[in-house]
Amino acid sequence: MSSTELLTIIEKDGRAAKDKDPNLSDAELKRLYATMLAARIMDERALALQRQGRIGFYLQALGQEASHVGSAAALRDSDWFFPAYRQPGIPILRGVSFDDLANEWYGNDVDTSKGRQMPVHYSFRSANFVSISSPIGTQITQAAGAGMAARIRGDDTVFMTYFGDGGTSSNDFHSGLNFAGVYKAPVVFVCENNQWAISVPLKGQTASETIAAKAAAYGMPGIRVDGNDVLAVYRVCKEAVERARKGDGPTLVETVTYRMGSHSSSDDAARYRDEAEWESWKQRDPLQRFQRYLTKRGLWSQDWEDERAAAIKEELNAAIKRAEARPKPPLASLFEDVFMNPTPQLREQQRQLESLEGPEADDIGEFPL
Amino acid sequence: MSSTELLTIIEKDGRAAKDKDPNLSDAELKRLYATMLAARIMDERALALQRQGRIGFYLQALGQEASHVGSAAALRDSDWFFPAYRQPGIPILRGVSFDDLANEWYGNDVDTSKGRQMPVHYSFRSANFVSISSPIGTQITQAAGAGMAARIRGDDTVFMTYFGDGGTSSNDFHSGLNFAGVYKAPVVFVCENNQWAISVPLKGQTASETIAAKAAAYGMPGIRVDGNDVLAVYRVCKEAVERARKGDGPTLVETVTYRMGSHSSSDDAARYRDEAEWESWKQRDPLQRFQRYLTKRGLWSQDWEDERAAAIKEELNAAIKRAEARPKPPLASLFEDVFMNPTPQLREQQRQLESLEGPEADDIGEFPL
Amino acid sequence: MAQSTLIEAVTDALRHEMRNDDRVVVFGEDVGKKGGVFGATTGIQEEFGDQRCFDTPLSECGIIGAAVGMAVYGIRPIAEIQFLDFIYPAFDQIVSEAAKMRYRSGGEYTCPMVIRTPYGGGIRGGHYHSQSSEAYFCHTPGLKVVIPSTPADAKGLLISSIRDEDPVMFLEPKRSYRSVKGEVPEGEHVVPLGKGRVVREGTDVTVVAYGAMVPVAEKAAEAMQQQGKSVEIIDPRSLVPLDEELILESVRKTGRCVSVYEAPKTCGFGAEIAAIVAEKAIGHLEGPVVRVAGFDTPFPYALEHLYMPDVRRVVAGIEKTFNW
Amino acid sequence: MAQSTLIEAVTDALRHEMRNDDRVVVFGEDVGKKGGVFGATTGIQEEFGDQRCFDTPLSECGIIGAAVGMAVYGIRPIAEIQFLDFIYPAFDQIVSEAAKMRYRSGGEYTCPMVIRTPYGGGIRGGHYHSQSSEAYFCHTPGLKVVIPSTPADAKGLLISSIRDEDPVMFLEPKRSYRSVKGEVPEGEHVVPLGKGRVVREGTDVTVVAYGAMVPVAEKAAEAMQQQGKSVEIIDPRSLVPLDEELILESVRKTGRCVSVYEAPKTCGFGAEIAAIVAEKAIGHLEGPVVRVAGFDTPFPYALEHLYMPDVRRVVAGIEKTFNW
Ligand SMILES: Cc1ncc(C[n+]2csc(CCOP(=O)(O)OP(=O)(O)O)c2C)c(N)n1
Ligand SMILES: Cc1ncc(C[n+]2csc(CCOP(=O)(O)OP(=O)(O)O)c2C)c(N)n1
Ligand SMILES: [Mg+2]
Ligand SMILES: [Mg+2]
Repeated sequence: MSSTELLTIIEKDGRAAKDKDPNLSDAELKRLYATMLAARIMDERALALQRQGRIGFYLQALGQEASHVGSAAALRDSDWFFPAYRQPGIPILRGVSFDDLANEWYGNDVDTSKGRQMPVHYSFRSANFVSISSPIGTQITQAAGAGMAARIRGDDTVFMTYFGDGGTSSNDFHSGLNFAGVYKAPVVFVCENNQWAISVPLKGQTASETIAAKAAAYGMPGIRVDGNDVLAVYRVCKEAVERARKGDGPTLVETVTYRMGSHSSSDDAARYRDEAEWESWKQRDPLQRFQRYLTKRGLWSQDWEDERAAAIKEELNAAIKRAEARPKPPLASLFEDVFMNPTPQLREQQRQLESLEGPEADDIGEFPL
Repeated sequence: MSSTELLTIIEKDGRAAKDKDPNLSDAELKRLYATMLAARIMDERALALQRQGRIGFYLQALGQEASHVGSAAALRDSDWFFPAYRQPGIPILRGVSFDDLANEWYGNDVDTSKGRQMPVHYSFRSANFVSISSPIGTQITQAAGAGMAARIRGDDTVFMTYFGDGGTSSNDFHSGLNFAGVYKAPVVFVCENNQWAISVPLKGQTASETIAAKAAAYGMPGIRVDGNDVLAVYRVCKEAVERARKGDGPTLVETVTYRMGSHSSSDDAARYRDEAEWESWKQRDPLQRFQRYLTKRGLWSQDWEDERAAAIKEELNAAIKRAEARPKPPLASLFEDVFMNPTPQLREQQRQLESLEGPEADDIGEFPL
Repeated sequence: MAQSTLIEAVTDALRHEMRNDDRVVVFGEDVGKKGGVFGATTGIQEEFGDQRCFDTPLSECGIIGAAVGMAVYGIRPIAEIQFLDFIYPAFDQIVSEAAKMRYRSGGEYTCPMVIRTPYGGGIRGGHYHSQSSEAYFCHTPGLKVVIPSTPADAKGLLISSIRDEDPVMFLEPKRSYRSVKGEVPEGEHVVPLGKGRVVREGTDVTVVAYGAMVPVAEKAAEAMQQQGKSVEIIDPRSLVPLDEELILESVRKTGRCVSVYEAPKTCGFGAEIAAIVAEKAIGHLEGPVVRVAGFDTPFPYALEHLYMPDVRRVVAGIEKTFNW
Repeated sequence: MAQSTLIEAVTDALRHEMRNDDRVVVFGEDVGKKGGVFGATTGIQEEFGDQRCFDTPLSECGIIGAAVGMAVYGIRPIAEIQFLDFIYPAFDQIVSEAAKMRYRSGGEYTCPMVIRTPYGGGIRGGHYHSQSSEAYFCHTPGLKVVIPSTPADAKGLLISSIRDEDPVMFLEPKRSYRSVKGEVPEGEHVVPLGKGRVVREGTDVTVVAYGAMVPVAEKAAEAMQQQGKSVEIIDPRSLVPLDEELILESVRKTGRCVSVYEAPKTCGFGAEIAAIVAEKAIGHLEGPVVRVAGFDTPFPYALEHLYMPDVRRVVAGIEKTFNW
């Protein structure tokens, strides 16, 4: 494994080289697949909700399921995530319910983040899944800092942070990796290189030969892995996590993958992207690839998939129904959580708002991005 | 030349390997030496002025003369500098007078930057030497942008920007090199790695094996050169400049050198730095090294040096005397150059200030850094 | 004169100046083939090529740092920042560099550049696609801050901004991009920076509003009309330089002043309006100087409609200047 | 009680809290062996070791980003930024992350941290070692902003800030570091955030000043005393949360208000003071609400003494509230 070669484990036909296979248990393999499947189904469903005008916005992870599920599976439950917005499989893997996910899309009164953020910007304390931010890259330095804190405290938590190829251009990528390198922070930096940052292709993002090559600038290993191969991603990340936990410092992992959808529900990739490129990646679908491996091991059948898919859909639809039926957060919630305790100014502003009569404004427009 | 090896040309005894020597003319060699000498004398004199309380602050470049004079000499006069604060030899090389330099220290009425900045933050339009900023690193993206502009305009200007080892941690280092890499901007990025950022040693700055190694992250060559060897620096930079001018893009040059003085007139390196380290670098003084080479070529003698030094001191002292005798800038200058034309608000503020009677405040304190 | 939307007027101004001056270049994230996430640069790369209109890496620090270098070297950069909320990685280059270049170099180096960026709420953008932080820039000497509220002003002010010899923050009210339409003069159309506009004349109270708050103020004025109160609305159009005299004249006439802005109330631009009025028109005031603003909270998503100043809040603010 | 300088009081507070709570860590550029460029962390690394007091690479973005991550994870970071002028590379982490973490996560994640930084002029630091940009932070919901003017307050407010559950910008008036001395209680000493201090009682005019402007205001008050005018001085101590009532009570009593601050006038914190007074004490005002501030220019070097509000400018400002 190096910063220029690409590690692949599952071959086209589903075979895996013995010396490379991470040898996960049957149950673990099925759990990974089921998580990837759930993420895909949820993504599809949520985009449909957006198209129907039932939720305001959505960001799919179509095609990147192996990349984030495979990496996340390398952690213990006590380890932490500093995620970006394209890892829906992680909360699912960590047992977050569809209710909690759907509540966030609707920004309703039981949303864990109280309707403060756009859809897909989850916060799940129960899963050590830190609140997602929109500004690109900010989670990267935070993960480095949390890793420094764990070392100071002397605990053995490992931190995994996610960002895209675009994110490598951010200020925080540079500072985050630099700090982690200097302090040997127990962090795995996962760059999901899906080739595009909205409409900007990788070669417009950096002249670096690979993303993994950037690790040298920070004195840490940089590993390039086939991001559509869940076992390869798992294996590389598992090694990085172990290194981190032992105190040997951070790793940059580049998962080479592809954004199969548009950037978001507001974007139309057809305006700037080549159909042929998409087609070629379509052949490398991470679920199909994993299916072939599981089939070879006798762990996958169409029936099993259909049954799982049906169960997921049912659960999900029920959750959506419940989420949709809930009201918006109460007016008072607007003024909560600015600080632990509201200031006199906030209390006054709340009172003023509460004292108003007449209809509330309703001419809020649509989000284009 | 590579990003981990160190190019040296002048050997300890003053010899230079034929295949490496850039073969500068006698006149050019003497000009380089004289510039380094002038920079050193000026630095010493200015620090003394600060110690005498005659100027408020000073930043020396002691020990780094070869690094910045050698690199700057690789440019044409029409090329531009985006400098940091530790390259006093560059304005001297470009023919800026001691008067202009001293006027800046005093912030007097004929200072090119009108007394707006602390000593050593020069701006010399006449020398294509862009106004020095205090915030570390900001010049780096600007140089990249200027390089992009030259390409857009289709001219062949080359840009050289300087920063320290500490500067490589800045946001602008990352963005500047990334942009230059993507757009093949004609920029030479010179990192004067003097081993310290105030009290922070290089290993506290980055875990990268070398600074030059960081170039890979941006798809550009990174060259490591003995920064106390003026010919090696010149040669490496000359090649980088030529590559840039041809349209082949940017280069990161790491000049390995040492900050022989304290960080600034406010700092005392003895509080955090090892005497032995300093001693070992003292043996590698760039002027002495160059002297030995020049002596071998019959271009240096103690008499010549003494004569040059005396002339420089005389000129310098006269300039200091003139600068010191000049008044502060007029009150009106406070309100100039905020915009091309003052706003009504600025005019009003100026009138208010002018209307005041009584003594001006005089309890401004001392600068500690 | 053609009817156009505010965003079409922006594109029109860009095209006009790029034809007019070949030093003008446009860049930012996704401004090329995609034409920007809101479409403001639609067709620009096609017409002017990818040397004069190009995409950048995802670094606002790089975008603005490069723009400063370009401006110093002598071309005319127009940098698009995708959302004002994402400008902060570039904040150092804006406040420490662009704003101070002319001053710190004694006028030897200058920084004529435009930073265009959509700002403000009203499009369900939530926490990070809705902010109004114009006050940060107004508090930074060396920056001009321009905010149009109509298509004609968008064109005329943007053209002036591009021709200006100093850095200009050109903030575009994204809520108005397509919702506000109007006549826009074709070809050359210049609206000078530093001159406000009387949106509506009135005699009883002055409302100062800009950007997407102008239409809200207008509706509130109509509501007040029905209560028999005559509202004068002033749109300063550029916050820096500010047309203080226009505001003061109006307040001296009406005796009352309300400012309306979307940003958090504390230290927002409305505080500046209030401070000017309280210093220079104190003898004319007949009621409290009122601010109707965003709350001192981060921007919410689900309750955006409660956060943004709306007609009922502006009306309540105006009423307060009468009944106190 | 011992006499100490303001900067000694800062060190005292750090030491006290680091002894008190082993989650507290201190870091920044040159804070370790060197003890900070002003010496505020002198002896801290020696006492607490280099795990709890350490130097960082030269990246404010990294310093604050790491601090946010630490705070979220559960330790108590105190980040030193060498000069407020150099905080802007970290602006995104401050305004987009630290300030918004609690709100955007619905209270699931919090960010209790302190950013300590010297600010202001008066030490011949010129363009980039003198700025006062407190207003940027006051305008950012989610941040507390604290500025001490005496050694005792420096200690008591810093201890409160470290114990606070939210991010606090702790701005230290560097001009006062050694020039202002006073009694400082030993051991535990807490001054709550959000409570202002009456620096001097008076009946004719209220002056609101903070940081290094307090001593200037005091001298001006003495000068006014000789003209037979009695000046009340209020030091808010924390700008957010602001002790509005203390200021309003005073202005209702005196009928006049002057704010004094070093920052550029436009959109500075004095505008907020003026706006509050013009909204809530309008019926009591007997003269214009005046601001004495830095000019709307970048900070100069040679003419610093003219730029900074001084006694004659404060006196002129006060006089204006009487003669207009
Ligand atoms: C600082 C910042 N600038 C711009 C944006 C707008 N934006 C949102 S996503 C995106 C592209 C991100 O690309 P990448 O990092 O590759 O992640 P991907 O979407 O491909 O997963 C951009 C430019 C932002 N959110 N934050
Ligand atoms: C953004 C920023 N942070 C902090 C400082 C304070 N400071 C001035 S010089 C310096 C160290 C610079 O080290 P390096 O880049 O190696 O340059 P050198 O002084 O060694 O030439 C620091 C921290 C600054 N000027 N700007
Ligand atoms: Mg991407
Ligand atoms: Mg250095």
